Amino acid sequence: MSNVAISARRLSPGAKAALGIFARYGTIIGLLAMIATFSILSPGAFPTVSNFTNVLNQASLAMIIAGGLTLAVVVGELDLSIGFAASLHGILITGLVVHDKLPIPLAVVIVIALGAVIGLVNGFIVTKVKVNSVIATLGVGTILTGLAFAYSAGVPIVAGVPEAFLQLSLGRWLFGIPNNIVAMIVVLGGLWLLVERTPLGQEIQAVGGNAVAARLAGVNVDRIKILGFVISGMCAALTGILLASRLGSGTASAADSYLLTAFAAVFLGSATLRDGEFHVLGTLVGALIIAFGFNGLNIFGAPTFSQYVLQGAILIIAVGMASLGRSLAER
Amino acid sequence: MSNVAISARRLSPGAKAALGIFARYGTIIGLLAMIATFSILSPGAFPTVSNFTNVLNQASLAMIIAGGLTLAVVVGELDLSIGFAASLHGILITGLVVHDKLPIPLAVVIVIALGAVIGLVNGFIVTKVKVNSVIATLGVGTILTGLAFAYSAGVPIVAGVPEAFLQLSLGRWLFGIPNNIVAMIVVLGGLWLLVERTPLGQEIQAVGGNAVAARLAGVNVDRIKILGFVISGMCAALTGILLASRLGSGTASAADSYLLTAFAAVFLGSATLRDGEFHVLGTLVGALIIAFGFNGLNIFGAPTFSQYVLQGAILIIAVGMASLGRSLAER
Amino acid sequence: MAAPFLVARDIAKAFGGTQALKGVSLDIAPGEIHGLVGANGAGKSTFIRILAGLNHPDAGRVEIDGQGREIGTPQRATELGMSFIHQELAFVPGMTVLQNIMLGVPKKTRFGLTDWRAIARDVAPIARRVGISAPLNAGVKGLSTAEIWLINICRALVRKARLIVMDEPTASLAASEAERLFAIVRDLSASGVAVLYISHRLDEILSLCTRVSVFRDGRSVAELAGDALNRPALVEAIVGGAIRDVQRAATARQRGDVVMEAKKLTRAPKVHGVSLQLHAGEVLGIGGLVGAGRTELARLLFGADRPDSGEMMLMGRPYAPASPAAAVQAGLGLVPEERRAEALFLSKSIAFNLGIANLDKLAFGRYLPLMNRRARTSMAGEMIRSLSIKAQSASTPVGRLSGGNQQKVAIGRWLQRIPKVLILDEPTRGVDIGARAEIHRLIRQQAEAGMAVLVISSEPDELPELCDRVLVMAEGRIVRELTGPAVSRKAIVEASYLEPEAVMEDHPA
Amino acid sequence: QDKPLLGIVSISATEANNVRYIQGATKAADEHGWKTNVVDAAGSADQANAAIQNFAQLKAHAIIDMVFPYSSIGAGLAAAGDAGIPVVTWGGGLGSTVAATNGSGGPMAIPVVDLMVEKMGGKGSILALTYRTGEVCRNREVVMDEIVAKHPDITITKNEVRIPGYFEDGAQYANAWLASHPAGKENLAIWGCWDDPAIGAIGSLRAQGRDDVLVYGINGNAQALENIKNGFMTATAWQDSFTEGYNMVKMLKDIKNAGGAWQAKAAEVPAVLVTKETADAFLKDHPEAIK
Ligand SMILES: Nc1ncnc2c1ncn2[C@@H]1O[C@H](COP(=O)(O)OP(=O)(O)OP(=O)(O)O)[C@@H](O)[C@H]1O
Ligand SMILES: Nc1ncnc2c1ncn2[C@@H]1O[C@H](COP(=O)(O)OP(=O)(O)OP(=O)(O)O)[C@@H](O)[C@H]1O
Ligand SMILES: [Mg+2]
Ligand SMILES: [Mg+2]
Repeated sequence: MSNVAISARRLSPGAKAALGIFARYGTIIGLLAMIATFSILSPGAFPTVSNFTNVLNQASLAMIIAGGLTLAVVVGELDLSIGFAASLHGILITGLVVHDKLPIPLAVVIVIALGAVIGLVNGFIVTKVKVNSVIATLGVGTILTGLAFAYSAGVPIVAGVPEAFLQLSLGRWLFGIPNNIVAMIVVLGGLWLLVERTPLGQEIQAVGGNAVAARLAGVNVDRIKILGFVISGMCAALTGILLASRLGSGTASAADSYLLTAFAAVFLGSATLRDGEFHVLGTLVGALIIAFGFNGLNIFGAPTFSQYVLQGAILIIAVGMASLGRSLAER
Repeated sequence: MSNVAISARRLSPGAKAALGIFARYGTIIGLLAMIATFSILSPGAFPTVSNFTNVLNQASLAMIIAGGLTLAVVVGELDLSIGFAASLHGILITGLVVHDKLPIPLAVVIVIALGAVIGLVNGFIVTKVKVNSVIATLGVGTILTGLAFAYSAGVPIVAGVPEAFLQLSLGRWLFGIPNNIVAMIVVLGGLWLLVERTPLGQEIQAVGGNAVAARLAGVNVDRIKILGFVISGMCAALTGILLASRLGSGTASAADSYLLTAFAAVFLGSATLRDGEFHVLGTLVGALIIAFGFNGLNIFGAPTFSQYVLQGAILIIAVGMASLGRSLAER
Repeated sequence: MAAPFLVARDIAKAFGGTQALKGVSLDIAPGEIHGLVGANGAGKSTFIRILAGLNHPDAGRVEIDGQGREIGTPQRATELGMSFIHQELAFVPGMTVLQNIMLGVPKKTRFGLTDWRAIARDVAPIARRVGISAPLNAGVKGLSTAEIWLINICRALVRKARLIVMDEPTASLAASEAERLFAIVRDLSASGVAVLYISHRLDEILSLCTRVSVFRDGRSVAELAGDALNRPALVEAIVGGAIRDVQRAATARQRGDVVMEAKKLTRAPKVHGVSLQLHAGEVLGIGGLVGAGRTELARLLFGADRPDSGEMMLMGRPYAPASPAAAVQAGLGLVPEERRAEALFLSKSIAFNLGIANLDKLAFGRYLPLMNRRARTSMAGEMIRSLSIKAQSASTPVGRLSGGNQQKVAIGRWLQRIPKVLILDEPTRGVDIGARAEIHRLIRQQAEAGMAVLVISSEPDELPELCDRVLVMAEGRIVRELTGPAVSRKAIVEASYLEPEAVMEDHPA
Repeated sequence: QDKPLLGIVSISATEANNVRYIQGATKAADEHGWKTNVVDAAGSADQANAAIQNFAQLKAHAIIDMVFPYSSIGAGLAAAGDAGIPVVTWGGGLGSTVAATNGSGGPMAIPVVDLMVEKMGGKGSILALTYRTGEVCRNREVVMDEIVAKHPDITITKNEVRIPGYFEDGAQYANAWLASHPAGKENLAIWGCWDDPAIGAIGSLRAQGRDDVLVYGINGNAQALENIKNGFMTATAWQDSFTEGYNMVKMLKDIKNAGGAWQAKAAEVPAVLVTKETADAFLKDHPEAIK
């Protein structure tokens, strides 16, 4: 490795600039390279408008929950409760719509408010009781799993789901864009504006960048951290709702696996554009890499075991390119 | 909350000292209080030598893998590959013993060496390719799942598992102490000695405490980080071996769920004795809290949903006591 | 005098077993420049942190404009008109200069979005006034400590604070930057802003302040003003007695063989063709302005960065350390510039911090790789005594020490190891006058025992006090060598402003 | 255009029973001259929907949904329906636009539970390891409840296992339950809604040296059969997943040929009760069951 280092030091300015581009855009280049590869491998099925819409549609829910998680990690905390929370929200919305016959908009508002409350609880335990966020959110997540179980006795709520509720997720918007994609764009766009373009976003970034400095400068660090958890909780709720609509049922632990996907997207994204910083745009890129990777491998029809191997490799290579480019360029 | 703060500020020195004890021993007090509570609730079944032995025996595997993870987090990294790795190791050892008819000790050595190699790969990707450890180990873990699948084609290796292999985990040592417990004590004791009582352990702690300062103090930071991953990988291998022996088979994804348990133990432990620092003894306490919590709730016969709720609450309360005590005492 | 803006009475504060403040009182009038001095660990920073709402006093009261106030949080302190520049500089590395200036300050918006253009328009004149030269939209990552200080001062001005508290502002500033800071402080004072000014540099205190409070061991022991305010009185009040003055080694000592040599060392953009020789038994100083590239040079010598070109020799053999670990193996030691970020393990004990570079001495033996904890404790105890580190015990976490005492731990690590070459980057930053004399004495003692010592300092008086020979750097090049009697404050400052191009040829150092 | 594509979406392509079904399906597909493509949804219903949509994109010939209940693949069924691709389920039930199903878990539990109750003589305690999120497991639990309800002297303790984590959960629940059910007091049995949690429990029994507890599983995976041979498990119901997969793909041809005229139906393959007594004979008939 030190050979690489020494030789890199002798690189021409042009080579350094090229490496710099890799450092900034490594993950995006990786995404594009992957899309190009799959387009060559499966020219008929992969690079079509309908497949890309399909992939985006599929990935929207993961992107929304990952967008929320991004806010939690931007303020320097982890939120492990999101998957469990989304599962609970899915059961709850189905229950509210099917059993309690609430109008759908009201049910949606109630569930998203509950998501905010869960975020508030997480934030309170982390900032005021000062429990490490890993334990706090894992604990809250476990409790939520229990509550989901208590609400549904573990049995999925299936019968009598109204068509209008299914249309939340299956419906399409103007120009035939699926609702999920619209929701994703609205949420991620809103989060991006919030973080990058508002005064509050400055405080959010400051808390994540250096909580001590932010505190000394008079930023109410605890409040900002709580806000991060609340947004994370609300996004989990929205994902839970859309998932229940997509599945057509409220099922315990249906959304649990989003936790890992969201983490992968967020951490993949942190290697995009900025070195190791979490940001909404990066998360979007990260989620796209995961979604297109899954889709492309599926469509190509790689054997199951190699799908795993390649998915793992895609993660490492996408980040590795950016990181290596960065460390070589900066030496 | 600020009311608590203001009143705590005027606390007598005696009260402050009491809070200080909570800060240090909060999680241990929590563990003891929990054991006492369950002993009162289920006097016949819970507080018996055989139940405690069983709980320890059962928890040993999780403790070993969590002990390894502790080393990874002590050097400041996360290792998300351990669960997947242990699953692969379980399949592999069964395959080596059953299909390849290798002598058991040799098979054990080979698998543990493979664990070390996996740790080396993780460490290399993190320190040299400079990929964030979350992505690196998640990627490697995904690849390992693929390899496990490729090795076994998803079919558990069952037939012809020799009794001697089962005895690895089922056997008992002097005084009838189960082998698993002996292995756990040896591993955690060894790790504790390494981290707390050797010069190398000082370097390990230094890297986790402040990697920049460690580097400038002459510590080879990359080598120490790689060491952390290697130990984590070796412990995962040992857990995989013992699990295969306990189940009498090598089964894909059998050990995946250890990941979350190990994380919970490690982070619970970080609130023990030292503020927010990871250490082996803390991990032990964390794992005990989880194991006895599960067992006690079960014996008491709480309904499933309330078991989840209480498990989550135990996590938060155990850490919360320590953290609140600390922040009040130090104000 | 006008009614005081701030009055603090009998403030007390304990941390665990340490009584950091036992009862201090102080008042500040609008427009006053009030000095605050005291030895390391006297409680100055703790007092400031209480005013800032970061710590909560156990006893005592604070009045602002004559009204009793409870300062619960930093936000509250800001609302009350106070602004702080803490000893340990705080900024957000990923943000721009402007974003850092506006940290925690209410911002103008358009349609709910931050209106950076309008903000920049408002801030630009203030930034110019305090002398920020970097563009407002540049990242703060590469900026010098001095510029980050200016950012903090700028923030206080943008906030229109009525009291600005500065905890050792000049510790990391060069003379010229310090002069500009003094001008700003006087300017502020003239416009009615009160300044509470903490420093270990008594000259500054004497020239700036009209009134000075002295803390000793957590108590206010004196308030000096007017004629009573002079150097001997200050020293007396700080240490509670007279102090041995630092004595410059009268005769140039025998210097030994060349231990370390650098030839045309270059690492763009900070270091260009630096050549130097370092002898056993000498204390070689490197002077110059902040940003001259001295830290970068030290990092090259220590293997923390790799040169683009050039060679190094150690003990007559080629030396190309691949890492600091290799440098330490080869016999070097480095006390870095930023102690908290680069030298210390804040949550670990003093013994741990001292022992980390001396692990080979702490093992029971090659075949028993366990650590001799008793040896570690006793070694730490010795160092605590010989550097008079103010701490409860060797197991106290370093993060709980006062700034100056932390610095002593960072140095002590290497004094214990006794390397062949010791590089000290700003060794006495934030260290009180007593301890500073002690550190100087130890450095000289080591040199006399044969160690080769390289000292980087931006404090004008330090190098003449300490060094046998001084190299002055400017813009990454060595522009002058001063030896023996030629080493003086004036000569160093003069050389610091030389144009490197003009002198390169005739001063091949 | 190359060979027709059979898309298989599995809840866990590494789980033994799934694997056998996939093998059976693949064999039949080969015989049809189809190629197969397996996607592992790793337990995530959302991934399953995505995979079904992907297969719809690919204009697959037919799609098999393994174990995800039809109620949780709404979006996938909609996409396949739009593309005119038949979807069949294994253990996912018949409903919505599903064309056929087999592997419905409920009935398989009957012989096992009957045997368990009989061996207990109608009284004693049962530890039931359940997994209600899964349709199959839930049906089996209902079956057990119905049978056991006729025996008021039997008390049941139910515990939910997790996926992943069922081995560990089975073992831990067994540990706790055994602590309050000492040997020699009453008839004891542990029942898993499928084999794996029961196998986890066997680990606990063996570690504690308890041989007074009878253990029952369902599915008859290789590991369970091995345990039955060795006397650690009392009975399981062998689900012939290979044949289920094989038959289903054979039937898919009929479904394709029938087009819109196809009537949705269940095509169950009966399970075989395996006990220590019948194990050897069974394995002679079905040597593939343990490979
Ligand atoms: N968080 C803390 N916990 C324990 N002790 C502390 C803490 N903070 C400060 N102290 C102790 O309080 C005393 C006063 O420290 P303080 O930082 O106020 O000194 P100072 O006057 O600013 O010194 P310096 O000139 O070195 O900066 C010291 O003995 C220090 O060890
Ligand atoms: N590798 C580095 N990474 C980050 N910051 C650095 C690095 N090297 C130097 N700096 C910072 O850049 C600024 C200029 O450093 P430089 O080495 O050019 O000047 P210097 O002469 O050492 O100045 P000083 O008087 O502050 O020691 C300093 O504030 C220093 O802390
Ligand atoms: Mg101070
Ligand atoms: Mg410097």
